[in-house]
Amino acid sequence: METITSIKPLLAVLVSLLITPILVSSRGPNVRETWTFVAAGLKFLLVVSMVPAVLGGAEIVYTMAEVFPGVAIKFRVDALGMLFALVASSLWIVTSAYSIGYMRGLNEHSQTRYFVFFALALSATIGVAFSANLLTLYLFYEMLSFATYPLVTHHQDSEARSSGRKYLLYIVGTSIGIVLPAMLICYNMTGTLEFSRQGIFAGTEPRSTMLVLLLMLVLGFAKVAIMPLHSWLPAAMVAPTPVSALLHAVAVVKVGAFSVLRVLTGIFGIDLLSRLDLGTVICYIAAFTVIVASLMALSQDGLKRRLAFSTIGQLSYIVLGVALLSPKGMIGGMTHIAMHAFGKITLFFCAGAIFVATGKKNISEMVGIGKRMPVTMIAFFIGSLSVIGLPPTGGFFSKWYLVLGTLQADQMPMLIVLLGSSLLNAAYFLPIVYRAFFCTAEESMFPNTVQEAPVWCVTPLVITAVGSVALFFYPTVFLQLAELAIGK
Amino acid sequence: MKIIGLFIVVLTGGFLIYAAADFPAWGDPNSPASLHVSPYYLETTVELTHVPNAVTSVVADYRGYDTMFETTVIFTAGVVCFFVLRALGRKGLREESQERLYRHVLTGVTVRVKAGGKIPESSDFQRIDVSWTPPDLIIKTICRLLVPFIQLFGLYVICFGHYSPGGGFQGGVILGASIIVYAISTDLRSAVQRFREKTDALLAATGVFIYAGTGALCLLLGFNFLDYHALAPILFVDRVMARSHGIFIVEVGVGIAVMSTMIWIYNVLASRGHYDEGL
Amino acid sequence: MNAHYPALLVTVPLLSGFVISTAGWLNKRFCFPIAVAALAVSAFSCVGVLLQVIEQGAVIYKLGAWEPPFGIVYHVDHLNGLVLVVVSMVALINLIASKRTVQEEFPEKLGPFYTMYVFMCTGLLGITVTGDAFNLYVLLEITALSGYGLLSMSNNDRSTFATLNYLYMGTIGACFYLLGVGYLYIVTGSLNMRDIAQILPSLYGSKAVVAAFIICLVGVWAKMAFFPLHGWLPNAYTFASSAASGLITPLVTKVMIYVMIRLILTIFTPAFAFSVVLVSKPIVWLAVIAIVMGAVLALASRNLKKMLTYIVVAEVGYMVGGAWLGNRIGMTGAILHIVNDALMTLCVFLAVGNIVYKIKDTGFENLQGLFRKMPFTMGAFVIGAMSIIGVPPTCGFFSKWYLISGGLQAGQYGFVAALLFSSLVSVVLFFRVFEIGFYEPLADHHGHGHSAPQPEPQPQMHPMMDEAPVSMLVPLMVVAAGLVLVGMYTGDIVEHIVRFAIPNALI
Amino acid sequence: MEDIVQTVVAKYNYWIYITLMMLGLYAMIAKNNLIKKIVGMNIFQTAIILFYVSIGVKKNATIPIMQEVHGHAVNVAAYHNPLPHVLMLTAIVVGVATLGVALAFAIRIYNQYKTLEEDEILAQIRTREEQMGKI
Repeated sequence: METITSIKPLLAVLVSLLITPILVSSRGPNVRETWTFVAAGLKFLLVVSMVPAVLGGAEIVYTMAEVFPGVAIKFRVDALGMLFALVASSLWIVTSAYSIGYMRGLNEHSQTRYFVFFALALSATIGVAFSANLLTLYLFYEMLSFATYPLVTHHQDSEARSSGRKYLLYIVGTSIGIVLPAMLICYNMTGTLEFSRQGIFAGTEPRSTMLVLLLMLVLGFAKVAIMPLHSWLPAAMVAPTPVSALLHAVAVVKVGAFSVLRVLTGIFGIDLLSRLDLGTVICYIAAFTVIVASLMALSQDGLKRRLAFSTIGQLSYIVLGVALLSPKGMIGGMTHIAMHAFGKITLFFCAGAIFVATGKKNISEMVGIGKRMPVTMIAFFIGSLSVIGLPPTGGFFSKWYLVLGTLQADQMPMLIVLLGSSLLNAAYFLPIVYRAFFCTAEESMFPNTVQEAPVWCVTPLVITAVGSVALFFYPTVFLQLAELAIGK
Repeated sequence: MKIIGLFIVVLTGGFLIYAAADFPAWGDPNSPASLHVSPYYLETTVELTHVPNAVTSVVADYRGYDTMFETTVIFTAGVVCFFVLRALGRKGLREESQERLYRHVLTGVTVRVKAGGKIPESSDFQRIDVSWTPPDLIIKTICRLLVPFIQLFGLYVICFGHYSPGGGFQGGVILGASIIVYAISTDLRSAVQRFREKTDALLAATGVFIYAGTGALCLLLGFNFLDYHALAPILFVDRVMARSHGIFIVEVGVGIAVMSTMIWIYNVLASRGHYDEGL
Repeated sequence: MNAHYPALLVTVPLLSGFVISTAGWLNKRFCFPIAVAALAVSAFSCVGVLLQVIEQGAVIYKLGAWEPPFGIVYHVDHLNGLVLVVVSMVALINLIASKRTVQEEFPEKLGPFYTMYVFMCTGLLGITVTGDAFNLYVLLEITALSGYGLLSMSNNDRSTFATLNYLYMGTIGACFYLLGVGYLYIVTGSLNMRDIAQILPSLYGSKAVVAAFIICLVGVWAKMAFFPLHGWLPNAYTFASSAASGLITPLVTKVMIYVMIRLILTIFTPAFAFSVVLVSKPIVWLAVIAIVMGAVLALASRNLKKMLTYIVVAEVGYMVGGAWLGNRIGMTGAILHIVNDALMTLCVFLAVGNIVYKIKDTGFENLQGLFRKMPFTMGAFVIGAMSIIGVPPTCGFFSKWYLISGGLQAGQYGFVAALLFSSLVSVVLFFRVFEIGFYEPLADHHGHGHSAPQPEPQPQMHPMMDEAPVSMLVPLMVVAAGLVLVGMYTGDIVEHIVRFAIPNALI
Repeated sequence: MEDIVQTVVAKYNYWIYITLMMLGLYAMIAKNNLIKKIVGMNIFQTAIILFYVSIGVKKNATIPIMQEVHGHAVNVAAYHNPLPHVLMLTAIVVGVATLGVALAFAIRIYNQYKTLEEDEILAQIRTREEQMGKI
């Protein structure tokens, strides 16, 4: 495999970090947001510019400093990282636009702080995507935890305060309390933390040790919200919707999922996991989460909370797919990062748009809204289809591969779980759409004065909805990246 | 607290007694302490430094660097006492706002001046302490008589440290004591009038500076810090004598520093930082 | 002059002390510039000597040109070379940062203040650089006395009483150290550290040597506020002025840790410390208690500065524990943590200094809305806090990594657990502060999020920024950046410096 | 038995220093009055000085001031060891310095609280804190 040394990954990480002083000192909102766009665009371009090389089978490497013998702060762009970085950086642009609409539409306070920490969070996300080893990943993972705290608690009221506490308790508590020691144990056992295809535990280690380590690393990255460490995610929905959209449908939770993928594929390695038969354990934990989260989503009335529980379930698809340890399943899991991202962000954007336009948060209050906000609700419908996994949306692909994966791995129970949860997905999304459009005039809860949200809000959600559909027809890039990532 | 104290004390004491078992007996000339490094000092002090008093040569030369810091320690103590206690800035305010006692020298009448009051500008009035007692003639006279002799002795002790027990510290303390005796026998104000605070503080700094500056001078002359050999060309003596002279210079510095710091600390403590009423 | 760096780095601040003292009587305006110049020269010399050490190994400087066992020598190796640089840099930065506060708190006594300040630095640098056990004691006392002076005066009237308690404890500590040196002298006849080390192996069986070791250790512990001798520290440091606590908190405990490591590594050698005297296990357990106690007491305090002082107590536990793990990694962690902890403590205390400068009090109830009021100060404070918590890439993470690794290797799982526990507690501690600073006292200007959007524009909350002056901010920013930089260069520091600081005998 | 007695007698300097030192230490820990603590501190320091000075003694020797004419070999056993004296000069000075500073603190504390009893001071601090409402 070809290795290219280039500073591009570092630049891609830093570009949003470096604009923060400009954001802080910028005089007006327009200047500030222009810079946000500049950074977002630059970041996206930097990421895209590395795509051809990665698709060509090369890896782009940049070492910053060797901090421990054998462990460096190091970036490496491979297919899996590229897949994630593409999703995150492209969606940042859209979200920036949406943020402007949302924040201005609601006259939010402290918008500068909001944009600054948003940029920081994006730096951290790309950093996670491009990490070459567990330490670098941990570094950016922590940075993301802290950078998102002010975003989650943006409203600065008592609800935000208690959610913020819960958020930190789960995220930071697990990362310091569980991941750090696990990482240290790994390092002391092997002398390295570098991700590699065959894993770092080359010799046969006793199964029980490996199992403990595996559980520590999978559960420790609590951003993936596998049960029982999931309850921070619904709590974090107090954040402004663009934050929920990007961070809790894309960046934060996907960083968790991505970290788990890295741990499974890069630290333990598929071979070791299948030899010691550890994948199944993870499969069952994930499957449990999928089902329970979907059931819980059914009972939520808050739209954002329902979406949050849906996210918990969907994230476990990703973990489940990889833990199946079959090639098809892994492709499914990896592409699901992208597919779910586009679908879920659309849904969140819609939720936010509804809130901006009407101030409504609960599903029970949204009867008939489709007639007043048709664009938004059609986008919502598309997003729902994508998350359920129906054509013509990108979500169909990932789910298709996941199903194939269960067959390939000969895991019938998992197949049942997947199909069952898809039904549940449909059960908690489609009624919303149905009641939004199909109701009598008396039932409609909205007066005629209600209009679509501002254009800054609506455009992004249209874009992502179109993106979801487009991914059905042109999924090639992501599929190729996923195939590369599993070494086909 | 008492029981805890007793417990700690018994424990520590027991430990120390246990450890003393391996110590050499008292006065044993063959103990390691007397055999390893110290003979070198005794053997070479005359030869290398021209100072028969080994204590002086070790203090000011072999381990002169320690002594420089030792002098700094005492100077630091002076600075700290001054910093902690000395009341500055509101001095004038204090003079006016407090009740003061004056004594009319001719009549022996004590005048109480209330806060804000003024006294006629006249040398007839003498400011006295609140707890003033008429000075005892005998004590006053004897002390006045003694002070010059004490000072002379102090100078002797400083200068003769090369050949007899003595040196800068001892001499400095004696010199300081002379002023303190004067302050006790009369009052603080008179002593301060003779030996101003500013002079005192500057002298203290100068004294230590002489020591450290000598060291630095050696360094500037291209030798190691405090290597008095460097002074040979300046003092027009041979290298061994240069050491002897070097020791003398620093001893003088030590003497000045110790003397002034002693007085400084006494004044600050005795007057509780106000420099008006002493003991 | 290159050959004289070891002497210059101590004597320049010393000499400047007298000049400053004189200037204090003649013209107060010169005190500060002289102090800055002296400490700058000192810092320059420290860096110079460290570079020399890295290039050509240990540098020996004979004071008065006397040969080692007879005279006093300065012996700079990788260990103290590193500590020297840290001490001088921290002292210089804090000096510059605290100019304003000193001027406001002690306008009449600038001379004495800066005199004590430079003497303090002289003492700390001297302790670090010296190769003579008794010389160390003298400098210990200079440090202590000037430290008492600096700590005793502040706007808080409890400072003097707290400092007097410190004085009692400090004197006991110093006397114990002196006694230990006396024991060593009585059995070896020497005061030079390396000379003692050469004589000692034949005496390892002697009770006196063991006693000397223990007594010295206890003395040093009293000085560094190691559990259970930590009682004096929190009050003494909390009630001190910002300038004093900014100098003393980062440095004194760290330099004393250095002395302890010097005792272990050089005077008594690891073979003695870890194999002959079997005290390492209990000491690590003491360290565990120190860490847990420090963390818990920090949780209980309702004052930012006091909380930080308890964290210092816990950090002392980190380093003592790391040094006593008895393996190379743990020792590496302890040495690295000296550097890192000095920097991060400086960072948070400078930030606290700025806060005190602006709002006069560090009680939690006064910190509301601080992020809006002093965003830069709090930003730097956050970085410092991250480092104390141990979040990469700040330097605190890396030393903690080594410490935990060492604990794992030594099988001291209690220590590992204590470190993790204290990290978690630090998260709680600091986020409690952040929360208070983040949420504003006025809770009504953002109520919109729950009601329908209002078309009428709400008055935009313009930041009521009220930052500390630039002269205080810039040093703070430099330190905060330094935390990250040192973190990134941990590998190099270990590779080129710390690795050589630990004798090969220690595996 | 005789051995023990002999050892005890031969090392009497150590026993004296330990006793004194522990006296001082006890005063520092257990006494309530700040000045008494300072006195204890001084005893404590002096005990160590005594210890050092006793190390330097050699039986049948005199103070280390050279009597011989220049050039002759020095009979080392005839002079006391100068080094402990030198060291203790430092320790004495340190003792004085510490004493001065401690007294300065004591005066300042007395000015503040009008008492030198530790428990009374602590009680005053406590009441003041309670008045200010931060416990």
